[in-house]
Amino acid sequence: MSKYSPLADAIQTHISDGDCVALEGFTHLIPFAAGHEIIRQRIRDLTLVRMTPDLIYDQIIGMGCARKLIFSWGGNPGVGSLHRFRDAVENQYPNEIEIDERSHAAMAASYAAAASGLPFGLLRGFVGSDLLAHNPNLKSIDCPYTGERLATVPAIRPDVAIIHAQQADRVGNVHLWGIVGVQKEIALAAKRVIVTVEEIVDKLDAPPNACVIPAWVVTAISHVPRGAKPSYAHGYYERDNEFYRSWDAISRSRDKFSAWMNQHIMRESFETLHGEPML
Amino acid sequence: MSKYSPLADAIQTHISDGDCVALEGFTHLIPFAAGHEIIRQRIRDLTLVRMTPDLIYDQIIGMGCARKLIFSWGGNPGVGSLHRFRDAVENQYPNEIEIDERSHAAMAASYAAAASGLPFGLLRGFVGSDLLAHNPNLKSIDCPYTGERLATVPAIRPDVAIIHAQQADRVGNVHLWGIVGVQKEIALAAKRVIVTVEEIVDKLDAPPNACVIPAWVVTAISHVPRGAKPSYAHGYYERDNEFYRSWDAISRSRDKFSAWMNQHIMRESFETLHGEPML
Amino acid sequence: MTAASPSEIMTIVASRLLSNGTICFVGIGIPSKAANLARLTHAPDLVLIYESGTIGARPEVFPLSIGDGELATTADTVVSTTEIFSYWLQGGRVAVGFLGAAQVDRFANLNSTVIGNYDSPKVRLPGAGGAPEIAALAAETFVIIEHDKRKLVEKVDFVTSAGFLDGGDSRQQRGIRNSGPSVIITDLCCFRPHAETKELTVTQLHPGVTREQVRNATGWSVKFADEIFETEPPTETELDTLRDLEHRTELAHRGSGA
Amino acid sequence: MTAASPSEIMTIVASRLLSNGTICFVGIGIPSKAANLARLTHAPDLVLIYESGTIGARPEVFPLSIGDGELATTADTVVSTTEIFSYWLQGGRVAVGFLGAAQVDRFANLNSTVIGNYDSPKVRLPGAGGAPEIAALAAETFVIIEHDKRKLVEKVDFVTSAGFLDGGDSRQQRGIRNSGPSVIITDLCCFRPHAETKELTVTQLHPGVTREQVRNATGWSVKFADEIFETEPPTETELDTLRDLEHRTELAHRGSGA
Repeated sequence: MSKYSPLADAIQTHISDGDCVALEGFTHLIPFAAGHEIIRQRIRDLTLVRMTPDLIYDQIIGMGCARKLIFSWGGNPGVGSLHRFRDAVENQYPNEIEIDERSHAAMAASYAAAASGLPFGLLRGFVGSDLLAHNPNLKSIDCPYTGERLATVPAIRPDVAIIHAQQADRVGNVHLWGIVGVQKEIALAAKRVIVTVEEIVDKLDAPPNACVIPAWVVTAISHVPRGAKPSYAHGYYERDNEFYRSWDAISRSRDKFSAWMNQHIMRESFETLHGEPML
Repeated sequence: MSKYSPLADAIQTHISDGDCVALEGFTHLIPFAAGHEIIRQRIRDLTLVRMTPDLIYDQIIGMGCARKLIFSWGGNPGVGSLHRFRDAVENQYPNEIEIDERSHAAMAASYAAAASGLPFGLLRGFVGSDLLAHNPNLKSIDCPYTGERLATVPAIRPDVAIIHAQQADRVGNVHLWGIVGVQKEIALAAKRVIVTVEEIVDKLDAPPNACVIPAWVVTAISHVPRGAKPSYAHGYYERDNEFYRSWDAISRSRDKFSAWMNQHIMRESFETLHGEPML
Repeated sequence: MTAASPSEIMTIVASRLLSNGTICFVGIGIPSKAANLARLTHAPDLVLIYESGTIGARPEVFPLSIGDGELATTADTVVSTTEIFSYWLQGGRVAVGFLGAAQVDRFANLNSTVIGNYDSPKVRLPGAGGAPEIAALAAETFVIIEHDKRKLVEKVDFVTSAGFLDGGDSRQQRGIRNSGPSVIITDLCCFRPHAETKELTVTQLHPGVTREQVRNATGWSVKFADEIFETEPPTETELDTLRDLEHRTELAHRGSGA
Repeated sequence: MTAASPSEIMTIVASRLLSNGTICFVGIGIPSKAANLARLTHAPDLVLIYESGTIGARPEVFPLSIGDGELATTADTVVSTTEIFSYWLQGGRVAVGFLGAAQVDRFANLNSTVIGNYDSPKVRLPGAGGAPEIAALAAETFVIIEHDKRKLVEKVDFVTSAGFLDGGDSRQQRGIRNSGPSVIITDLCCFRPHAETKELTVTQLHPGVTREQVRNATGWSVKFADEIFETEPPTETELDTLRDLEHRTELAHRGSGA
């Protein structure tokens, strides 16, 4: 009953052109290796979902794999813009990209609603914001008790969620810790769940109320040490802030971006850049 | 800025006749000592809130402190009825008690809504149940996206929440673990929060994603070792199942109950019964 | 070894219905006994979820309460009660909800609220707990109850958890999306809902039990399926495991009061 | 020690506005700098909440991202992002929301979404993130922004987070319940909303800054309050602490890429 497989197999088996895919991670534990595999497999027409699309989404978008983005903040944290994302939105390059833009609170509510089997999430959200005028998905309802008007967002139920975690046991029970973001929510919101992990352990030594995702929720799991590089894995390695800074110059020009992607992601392996090889 | 005070002072200062009070705990960490203090101080006309009112609510109700109960399951777990609760509902003894009855899922949604600053909680709840006909608080709304009918419950925002935890540091940051029930939710739902703790430590050694309630959420805190007896405190002492069993006979007769309460709670201290004295 | 009691047979029959790997939301009492017996016999990878928030609990003894420390210590993870109902039960993760009740009626509606009138009850029962949502949100539910005329009634005094309501498609009509109770296990027999009318119909009799016995102990004019199976007698392993568990539980619960 | 730069003064002035014990929801960048400076000078018990879920973070260096490991390691507790927005921000636990933006307008509306038209933007900015709800749900908000004509504009291209909308009581009319932006801190001055019109009005000038300078750098015809305070110059402690922090941050971030 092992759910372990090589990452390339997991991506190939469980993601198809046109799927709605969420690679989540709030700065921490971002599943870069899995994103690169999506790019290498030239999967197309993806609807990408994420609260904080960052470099890996910039790469996926820049390589022409996405047709739509559902998100709340798309930037290079602490550095600035995502130039490939901007090029897609501002100049439809390499292709037009449709956007469904929400706030963080609204995205979190969308995920939690889906994880909870509800068609929508309820919040005190984006009152007075122009987001409302530009996103027909953002609606409101009246409280049946107080009559107050409250905001609603539709649940997001991706075809596939991909998360990276620190540890899993041999059965595939997954344990992550530190900044856990919305990873549990997206795993429970999605139809299929792919997990990459830093380390396989004989027994999870998780504290009683830790963020644990049981093996029976996981569709496929791959052992990918450093799979979150250049983001970080709490307890394993730190965030490669230098790389995030250098991305600004790499991604600013279409040609430089293409060359870099060809060299580091398409031809050679990303791991040459970021340390020890993946298993 | 210490928020520590003797339990009797905390109860006297923060609870008044007529208040809405929730002493929460899902079998684990039930704040018995605080409940006994409420009884000893002869506080009256309380609206009691709890998912699983058990022996301590049987005692509070039996001693005539409550005028209303908001709940979802009132029994002696694994043993049977709460006889004082039954006597109040069936025979209005020692006084009439109004009830607002929900399901567990609905109670949890009510707490989470209040903790989230929302006027109501949303769930797929109690469809087809006669609870709907007997509780005008249970309503429904239409999903603005799918048109589905979904259940709603009003938020519960008690005047006071009381919880028991394993540890707090000297500032009053609280850490509980094991079966954490709805304790974080009720602490964040209530206007005031009283915490009793097993142990005061110099530094909480809580795992990063543990159930921690920051000191600035807590109104008053008291050091009460064994304050959850005869329920249990994971890592400190086990549930006194024998006592739960013996309660059936004690509580079945009004006279026996009165005598027992007078002897163990009103006159002597409960601690004579359950071990080492409280500080 | 003494012969299996009716209550032991009921627990064993219930345990057999849980196949390995099933995600099962377990009520306290006999459902919990049956589920743990299954886990310790033919279904080692049965996943037990208790409403106290314990996921993947593997207790060594039967818990007395739904929140015993034993459940937390042996679980894969323990989440808040809020989360267990929202993300796990309502989120559609549960294959089988396993419930008890004070009354079950002809259409598998469950009562755990009151005997008599709600506003002036003859007996005030503990109440709904998690049952209404377990009944509506697990893919299917199993119900276990002692066979007694006062418990298996024509119509429950109060519908705490919806079964097939008035029968036929009335459950679907009310917007409940799962398939509902698929079997009622008693100490005499098993009932299953009739495919169309949804009336509970005896499909299986435990060893030595007669139709007459079932008729006399049931509060409505009970129907029998065309083909009635006879329950396989408990195996030695089943009975041993159950009694062992009961014995360990006895010792553990006696000890913990010190 | 070299004199304080305008940017340093801005950060220091912002830090002074945070009193000890305040619960502050902090945006990344200068808000985070100012909040940590406050914590390390006059407000040791300032509680910092970041939207990544860290509550009570006490970073030794400025985080580059809102989810740096430093925040998790030093926090009292780390909760899910879902929980930080529902139980903590929306639950009404936050006294001060501390925000930056790409544009602020005369009525303190914030834009962090687009420059130009939403559907065919000149510049696509990162987007709302947590800002709309921080602005609406913290008891009050402080905004920090570099003083520049393109940033302090008559009307923002896009209202990402509502300030006082069209001024007057239009914010309340829209059902927003908190008091809104109470101060805008720039590297030249501080604006506060006029009591009635809610137009941002200069109430405080930093050392050596003239009204002319402010007028020239502001995208609307700026008003000055009847009484204008002059900002106290940075103390040596403030400046030392800030530069120390910057230095430690520089070293730490350079190191971590190895």
